[in-house]
Amino acid sequence: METLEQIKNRAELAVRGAKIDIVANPGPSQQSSLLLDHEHAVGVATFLRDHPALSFDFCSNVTGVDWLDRVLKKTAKVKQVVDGVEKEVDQTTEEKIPGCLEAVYHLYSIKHKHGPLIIRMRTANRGDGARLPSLTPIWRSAELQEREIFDLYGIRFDNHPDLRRILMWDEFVDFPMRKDYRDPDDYEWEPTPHDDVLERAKQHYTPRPTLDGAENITAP
Amino acid sequence: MSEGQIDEGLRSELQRQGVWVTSMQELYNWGRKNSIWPLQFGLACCAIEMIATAASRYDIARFGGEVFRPSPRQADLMIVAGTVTKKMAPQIVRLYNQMPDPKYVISMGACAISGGPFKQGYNVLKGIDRYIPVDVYIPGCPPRPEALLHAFMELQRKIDSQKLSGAGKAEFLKPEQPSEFPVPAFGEHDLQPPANPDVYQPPKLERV
Amino acid sequence: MTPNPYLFIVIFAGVALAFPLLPLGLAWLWRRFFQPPKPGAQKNAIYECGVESIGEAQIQFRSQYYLYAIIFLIFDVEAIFLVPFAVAFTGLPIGAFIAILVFLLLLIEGLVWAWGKGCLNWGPSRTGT
Amino acid sequence: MTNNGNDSAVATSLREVETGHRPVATMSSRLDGELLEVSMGPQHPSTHGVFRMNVALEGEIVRKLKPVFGYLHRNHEKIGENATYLGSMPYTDRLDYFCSMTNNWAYALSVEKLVGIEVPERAEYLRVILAELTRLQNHASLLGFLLSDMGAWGTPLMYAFREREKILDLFESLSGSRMMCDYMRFGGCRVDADDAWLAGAKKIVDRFPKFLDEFEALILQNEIVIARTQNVGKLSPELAISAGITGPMLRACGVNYDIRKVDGYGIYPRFKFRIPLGDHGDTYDRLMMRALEMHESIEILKQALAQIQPGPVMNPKVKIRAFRPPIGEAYGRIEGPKGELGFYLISDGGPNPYRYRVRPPSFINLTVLEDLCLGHTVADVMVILGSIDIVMGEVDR
Repeated sequence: METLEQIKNRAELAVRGAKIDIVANPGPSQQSSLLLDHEHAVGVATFLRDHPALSFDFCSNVTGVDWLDRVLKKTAKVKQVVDGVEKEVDQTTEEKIPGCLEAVYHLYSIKHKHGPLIIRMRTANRGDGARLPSLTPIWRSAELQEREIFDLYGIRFDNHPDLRRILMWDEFVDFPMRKDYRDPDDYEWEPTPHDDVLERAKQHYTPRPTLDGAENITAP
Repeated sequence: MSEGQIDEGLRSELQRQGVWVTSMQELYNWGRKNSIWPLQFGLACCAIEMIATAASRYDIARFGGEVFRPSPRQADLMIVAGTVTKKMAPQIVRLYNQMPDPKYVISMGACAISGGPFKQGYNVLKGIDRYIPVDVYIPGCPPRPEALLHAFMELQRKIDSQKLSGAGKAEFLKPEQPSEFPVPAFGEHDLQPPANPDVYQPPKLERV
Repeated sequence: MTPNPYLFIVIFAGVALAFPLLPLGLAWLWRRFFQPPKPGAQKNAIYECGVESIGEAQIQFRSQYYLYAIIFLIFDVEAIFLVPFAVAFTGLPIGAFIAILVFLLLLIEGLVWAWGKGCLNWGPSRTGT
Repeated sequence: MTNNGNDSAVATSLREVETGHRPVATMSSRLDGELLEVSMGPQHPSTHGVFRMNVALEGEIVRKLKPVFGYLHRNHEKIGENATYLGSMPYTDRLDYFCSMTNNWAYALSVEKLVGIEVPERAEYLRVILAELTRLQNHASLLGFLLSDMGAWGTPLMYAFREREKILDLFESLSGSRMMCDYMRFGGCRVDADDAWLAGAKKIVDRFPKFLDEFEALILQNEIVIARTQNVGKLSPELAISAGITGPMLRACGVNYDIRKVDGYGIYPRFKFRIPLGDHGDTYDRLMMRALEMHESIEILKQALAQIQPGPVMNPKVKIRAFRPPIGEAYGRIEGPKGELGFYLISDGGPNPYRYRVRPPSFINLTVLEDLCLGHTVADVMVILGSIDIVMGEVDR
């Protein structure tokens, strides 16, 4: 299989105006991926599938990832005049990185039997802008998996043949796999409640009656 | 000697002369206990252990329970084998309602008892006894086939002890026992209601 | 005194009547004394794999099945006509044999025509999409 | 009984989904009659668990089929993201609860790819032996279930489960539990197999062909099976590849794609075994794939049991307690009995994965269920579903 750069250049040549950049994978598995933009994603995907040398005809895995809004603290050495004396002061700059939802596709080629090519698409934001072009018209295997991403992450796929909830029931409203999802207060009697279960359980336990001073007897 | 109970001494005395004595209740319970028809109803991994119990090595037929009926109309035991999810709970309660009356529930496996390993799941019901009364609980994940057979014997003991008349008569014979349990509806965030109050009473605990 | 030849029919009818009525009577007695009936909306609802049944059952189904039923009915009635013939078959002259043959051949000819028209195929209907 | 439309039960009825607002009756007002809507629902004797299909029938012919999932959605991935890496290992047993060993291996393989861990020689051999034993008992059980879907209620299942019990005894004596083995660790296996166990495995493997021939004579030449499965649910190779079908179902269409040969993970390149390929892609070919793959698995087992050498079973350098993979992501996959089982892990350096994704073969193989079933009768739908071999723990995760 050619290297990622070659594939990137081929794709940008074939699809006019496609802005593809490489997302490096620092881990030892060396599986870096291509980040596609929304407008040309379908064009690039069709190219990847139809080009005889690449022919990625098998879309094995389609999944969603939820990146929360992150606050990046950077400390930089800045020269500052402090009461008349020139001194090195490290100044922390807070840089807010807006979160996004991401769809990751793992492509394989059954014809040439070569390895995973990973393409990703990121949504504008995590709110109502969570829209992505659907790749189901290109690879039929993405149909159920994109429905699952819509169900659990809330990414709406444009021109997906039948975008409905697949795992949760239809009347369910929120998207459970997001990092900021709070599941309902399923009060139940837990013998050893801990951290957030303890807070929620406290609302349901009756408060401990005030004892007659027995509470400050400590073990010998 | 409560009403309807045969004096054991008299019974053994008569038996020595070759006269067998039984009562309507003993005959009724003996017949039901040895031919329980389970509902064919597997949810998850415990269902495979239930099938293994019905297969040749552990053979549930020795206890009269090998006739697995697909339709609830002909079943009188529901083995809830596997994780009860919130999407499946209304269906289980509806099936339980549609079973004819002397019916029993075995809650097989940690998931059916209290959510088991999948307790933190948002779509997992923390135990089926929130909506329907359960007769026998089997811990284990999955419980071994022998555990299921033990539960079967436990259930047979329970059936044997049920009275036909008088004060302590069996639940299903009492007119005021509800004929069906409310089926929970799918709400926006959770099942509505999250539990059936008159079936599920968690012990009251003071804890700060 | 040889019993009246029709006595066995009376006994037969009596047993035939008692056989179903006895358990029904027992069930009725059981219902009255031990177990009060408790019908319920959910309990009597149509069972459809645990889900509330959507859609209606009495719909206009395919005509193939109606034709199938009619053909079965014809040959069922034909069998009834053959029974008296089969019982008294040995004592009958050749004429009766010819008559029953004509009767049989007529019906078989009808069957061949129906089979040719495809009324008997149960599988996917040729006219269907 | 009036049509109470879409009640609180699950999926919208087929009419709204499929025909927009046009009632179906007027759509085919000719002699054909209306479509009867049946839900072959969560509690059904032969849907292998809680799987529901909304079927629109014209008489007995299937006109529309919408699968409904989610009745066993146990939030495996959400729990995986809240648990440590090793904490998710016992959960992988409950994914496809027929083949816990191959699930463990897939998860261990992808974490080893994420972190870059070496696996000692003997552990690789044990992994191959256990994976092939799992494939044997999974295919035997599948043939048993498929036959009982066809109407031979229970009898073939008894044969298959008798053999499965022997293999489960091996798993139990090695890992301590019949079905939920939780046996493999990142960088090897939890406990070593002693010689008595290997001798027991060899005995089982030597006696398995006798059962296989008896089982095949029982079912494969049986004309009812042939009549019920040949050219029922035909799948074309192009649709199979495009729909991401993997495993025996893909090879039944004649596509030569077996991840043991393609990726050559573990030590599979050392063994000589063939890949059976079908040519019609119908249910009979899928049935034959399982039978032939059982023969191949026995070949692999014989070679592996002959070549296994004593040695360490666990890579000593791997930390158990504070196991924190470096930042990065990895996708590892194996050839499970049902198809390509993959795990996609994103690590942010913490003790638990940032994203934990399972690529379920039986869930994706169900993409083409409607295409296979259209035009067949209701009874064939069950046979087709049985031949796809789904396990709900893996479908709904």
